[in-house]
Amino acid sequence: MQRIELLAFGQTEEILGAQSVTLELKEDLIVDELRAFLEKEYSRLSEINYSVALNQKGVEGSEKIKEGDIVAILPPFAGG
Amino acid sequence: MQRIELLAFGQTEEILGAQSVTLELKEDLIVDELRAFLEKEYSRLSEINYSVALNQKGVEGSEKIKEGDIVAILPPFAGG
Amino acid sequence: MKKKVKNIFIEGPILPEFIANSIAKHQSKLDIGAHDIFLGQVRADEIEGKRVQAIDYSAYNDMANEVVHDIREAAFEKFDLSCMHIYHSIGRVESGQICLFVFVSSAHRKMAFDALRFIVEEIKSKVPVFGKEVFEDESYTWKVNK
Amino acid sequence: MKKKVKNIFIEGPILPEFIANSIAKHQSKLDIGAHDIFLGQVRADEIEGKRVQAIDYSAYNDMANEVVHDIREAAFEKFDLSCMHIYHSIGRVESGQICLFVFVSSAHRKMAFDALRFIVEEIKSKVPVFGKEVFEDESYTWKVNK
Repeated sequence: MQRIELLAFGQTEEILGAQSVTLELKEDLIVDELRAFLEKEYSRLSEINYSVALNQKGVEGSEKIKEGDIVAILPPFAGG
Repeated sequence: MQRIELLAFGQTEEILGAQSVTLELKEDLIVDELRAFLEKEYSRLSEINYSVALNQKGVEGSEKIKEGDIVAILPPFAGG
Repeated sequence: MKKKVKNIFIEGPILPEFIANSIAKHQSKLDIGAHDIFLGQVRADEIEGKRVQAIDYSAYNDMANEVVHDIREAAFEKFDLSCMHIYHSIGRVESGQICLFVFVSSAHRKMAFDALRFIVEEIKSKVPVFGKEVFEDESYTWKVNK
Repeated sequence: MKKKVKNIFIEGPILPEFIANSIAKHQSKLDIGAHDIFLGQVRADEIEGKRVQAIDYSAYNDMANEVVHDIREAAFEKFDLSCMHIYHSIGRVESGQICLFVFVSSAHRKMAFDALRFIVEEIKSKVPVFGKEVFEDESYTWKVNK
């Protein structure tokens, strides 16, 4: 198992009810598995088009999450 | 014959030595004939890429000049 | 060596005086012939019968600044620019106020036009900034860029 | 009925405060989402070993205002714009100072980008404004737009 700190912003923060949560997850988890896990815990997440960033970079679903990574779930961008 | 008031600006004004000159020209003169006439009188005109405007509109060489028209010879544009 | 990552965020609206100041600072750069500026302004859109009063911006600040840094580097690589400045509001910006200021300068206009467009599109699609559209009755909806 | 032809000319340089003022005036227009601004700045180009100190602008004023009027009408026809403002300097503008200010506003950025570019290209090629590039020793050459 590994411990992951998950950051949330705007609408994802609202859905999680917190700016960050700490999760206990299996090792070698990929992003798509994280998404499935989160959408089970927080069903409203599946209604929005959020993306996942690892260490401040947007990543694909097949990317592996390692202990110590900074993981963020980002609601749709609205800059400008 | 017709009497034409010719306006000049910037470099064409400098070549003519005046902001405007009054010319006695034959009737039904076309713009290309005016140009030939001017370039004979003011040879430096042939060295620059000037254009001709009739009544504040740029015109082609085949356009006829009529008594009372406002004729202008315009040096290259340099706006902006 | 990696260049220092700048902070693009300004608390609240971007004021016209700030823009004027930024323009004035470029008058000592004598190789610049063309400036091109984009300003994003908050619209009082009507959404399901309610009018947007303000947008409350939040961001993943560190990532946003990193992403803008990369956009900046890419733009300097692609276009022959003298200067580039990018600012975004954070916090509440009322409708009619300015929330995004992108300013590029070049010797000639073509580069400035091409670069500005590139940068603005990149910002809209890649920078993690989030907006809560607040209505007159203080209810809200979440803004999504198209 | 034909709309009134506006005067685009400003004596001397266009000041940053003037631009700020113009931006500020648009904060009451709540349907605007995007402003795009072009500024032409006088470059201290080196020409045959001498450096440009200033450009002394003159114009066929009446024709210039008429031509800009037509450009304005064409742009409003082609693009969905909320506002459009065009100013050009007349007289002496030092290097580093601003001589052209074009300001378009629209609900969305695409229209603003397309319109600004169209207008600036039209101004450069069609408006009878003439420029004497004055060197440090007060000798000069005549500027030609490319």
